[in-house]
Amino acid sequence: MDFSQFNAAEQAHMSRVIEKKQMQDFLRMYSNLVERCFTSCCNDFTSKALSSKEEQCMLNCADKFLKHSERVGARFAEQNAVGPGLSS
Amino acid sequence: MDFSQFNAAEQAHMSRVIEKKQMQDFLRMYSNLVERCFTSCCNDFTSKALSSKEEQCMLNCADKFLKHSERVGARFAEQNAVGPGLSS
Amino acid sequence: MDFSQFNAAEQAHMSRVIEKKQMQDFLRMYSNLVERCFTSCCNDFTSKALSSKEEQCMLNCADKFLKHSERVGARFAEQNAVGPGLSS
Amino acid sequence: MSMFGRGSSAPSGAVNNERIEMAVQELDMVTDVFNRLVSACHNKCISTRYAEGDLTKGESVCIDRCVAKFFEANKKVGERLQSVSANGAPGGGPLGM
Amino acid sequence: MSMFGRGSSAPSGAVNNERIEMAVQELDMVTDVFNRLVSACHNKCISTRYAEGDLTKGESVCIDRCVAKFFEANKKVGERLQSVSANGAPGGGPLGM
Amino acid sequence: MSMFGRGSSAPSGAVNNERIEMAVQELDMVTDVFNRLVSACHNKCISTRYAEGDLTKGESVCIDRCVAKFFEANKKVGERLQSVSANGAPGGGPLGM
Repeated sequence: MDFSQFNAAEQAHMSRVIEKKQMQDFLRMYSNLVERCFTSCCNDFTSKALSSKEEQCMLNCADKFLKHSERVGARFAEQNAVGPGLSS
Repeated sequence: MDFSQFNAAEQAHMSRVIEKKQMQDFLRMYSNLVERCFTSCCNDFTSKALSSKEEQCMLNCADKFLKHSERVGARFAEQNAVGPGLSS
Repeated sequence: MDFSQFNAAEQAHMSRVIEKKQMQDFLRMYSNLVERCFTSCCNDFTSKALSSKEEQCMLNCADKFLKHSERVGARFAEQNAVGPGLSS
Repeated sequence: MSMFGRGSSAPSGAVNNERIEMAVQELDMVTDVFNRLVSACHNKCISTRYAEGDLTKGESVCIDRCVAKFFEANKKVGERLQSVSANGAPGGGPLGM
Repeated sequence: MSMFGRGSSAPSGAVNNERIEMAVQELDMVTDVFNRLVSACHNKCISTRYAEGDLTKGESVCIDRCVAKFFEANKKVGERLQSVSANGAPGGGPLGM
Repeated sequence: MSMFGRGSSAPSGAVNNERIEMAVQELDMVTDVFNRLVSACHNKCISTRYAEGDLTKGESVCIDRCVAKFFEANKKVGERLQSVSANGAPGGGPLGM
């Protein structure tokens, strides 16, 4: 996105909006990650304690999810153009 | 959550925000409940009328969903601390 | 929905809100459509190029999704009353 | 003039924020229900083979019945929730409902 | 007085927008986690036959364990993310995080 | 100065609300698409056994192809929708689109 046509006040405003959105996106990504990994890793409810196998699965799942998101983000940035014909 | 460091104007503001959010959460929970129960209970589209079996399923599903939410809410309140290391 | 009890300033305000919401709804519907059709149509990741079969599937899926939404919208408008006992 | 202000007796010509807020909330509710209806009936009625771009006869009939049934199901649940909430708090939320 | 204004040393009696915004963000986060918890444990514990409207004994016990396990799992992931983000940027987003 | 105000010829130095609103809407759109892309390609490419925390070679290659294919698919659908909406109203919504 290109905000170069914005004046200084508008650019300052957009920086604050983007900063706030990044925090919201991060929190949303985090709770999405926990839900997704919990769904995949935890299937035994005969105990309330996380087994060591479940814990390892959660940690691997979280690590992999972050690396997945980063890789998608890198490819996304390369492609850059989103929804051609809609956004332009 | 602890709003004790807020001044009176801020506390009044937060009360209104929370009140509004509760209504939104309730409406969202309601439509989520209907979608979930409809998906589980209604599978016969040779008729447009709700069969008595489908109706009973919807009512049981709604009752059970509410009791489930209440129980999760009670356990959630006990655990209280959310996303340790993130919110603190 | 009936905004007839609104004064002129309020009606003008609601028109802008509705106009903005329609754009948001359209964008959300669009990305939802792409995700749904991609999930159904694209299952071969031995190549990065869209096969002609996948492309045809995407186009049929998009067309069908729009016609589905329109038909649901027409029936929805007929039924009109939403969540009786909640909205009234 | 806070965005959360709630003047409840605005002079005619001024915007009553509370009324606007409630109307926006109702719009959001209708949109949410509609989106879930579209999704639910798509899952029930539309074949995912996508051999053609038009709705088949069977799909069209299914959609009509699905929407009608969804409305009836929604109505039954609405009535049930009203009788429940008349007797106490409806459901549990994290904000202490 | 913009809705995004951030006066950080408001006099007592005035509303500090930054503080309010952070509190609202925390509320949103708690609500989001709660809704996902309800959904995850419903999927894990509730039979979709719906033969009765009450929770069965087995379902009730499962819910309690599911919530406890979800909290523990959430805690482990939170600790992991903290150690990751201490070493660099957390995850990838479209806005260049 | 309403939060929905739309002064379209603000003096330089002032914030043009309409321009800001459109930029925020575009940000929301990009974020929404990105989140769906992450979800779709995770479902397509990542094994749910979680035997290790690193992406395997196969998963990495799959992600790259998945993103490229998603963009191409998105482009085709975008072109289709443009030709449809050039001929009339696009899709049906509850707000009378």
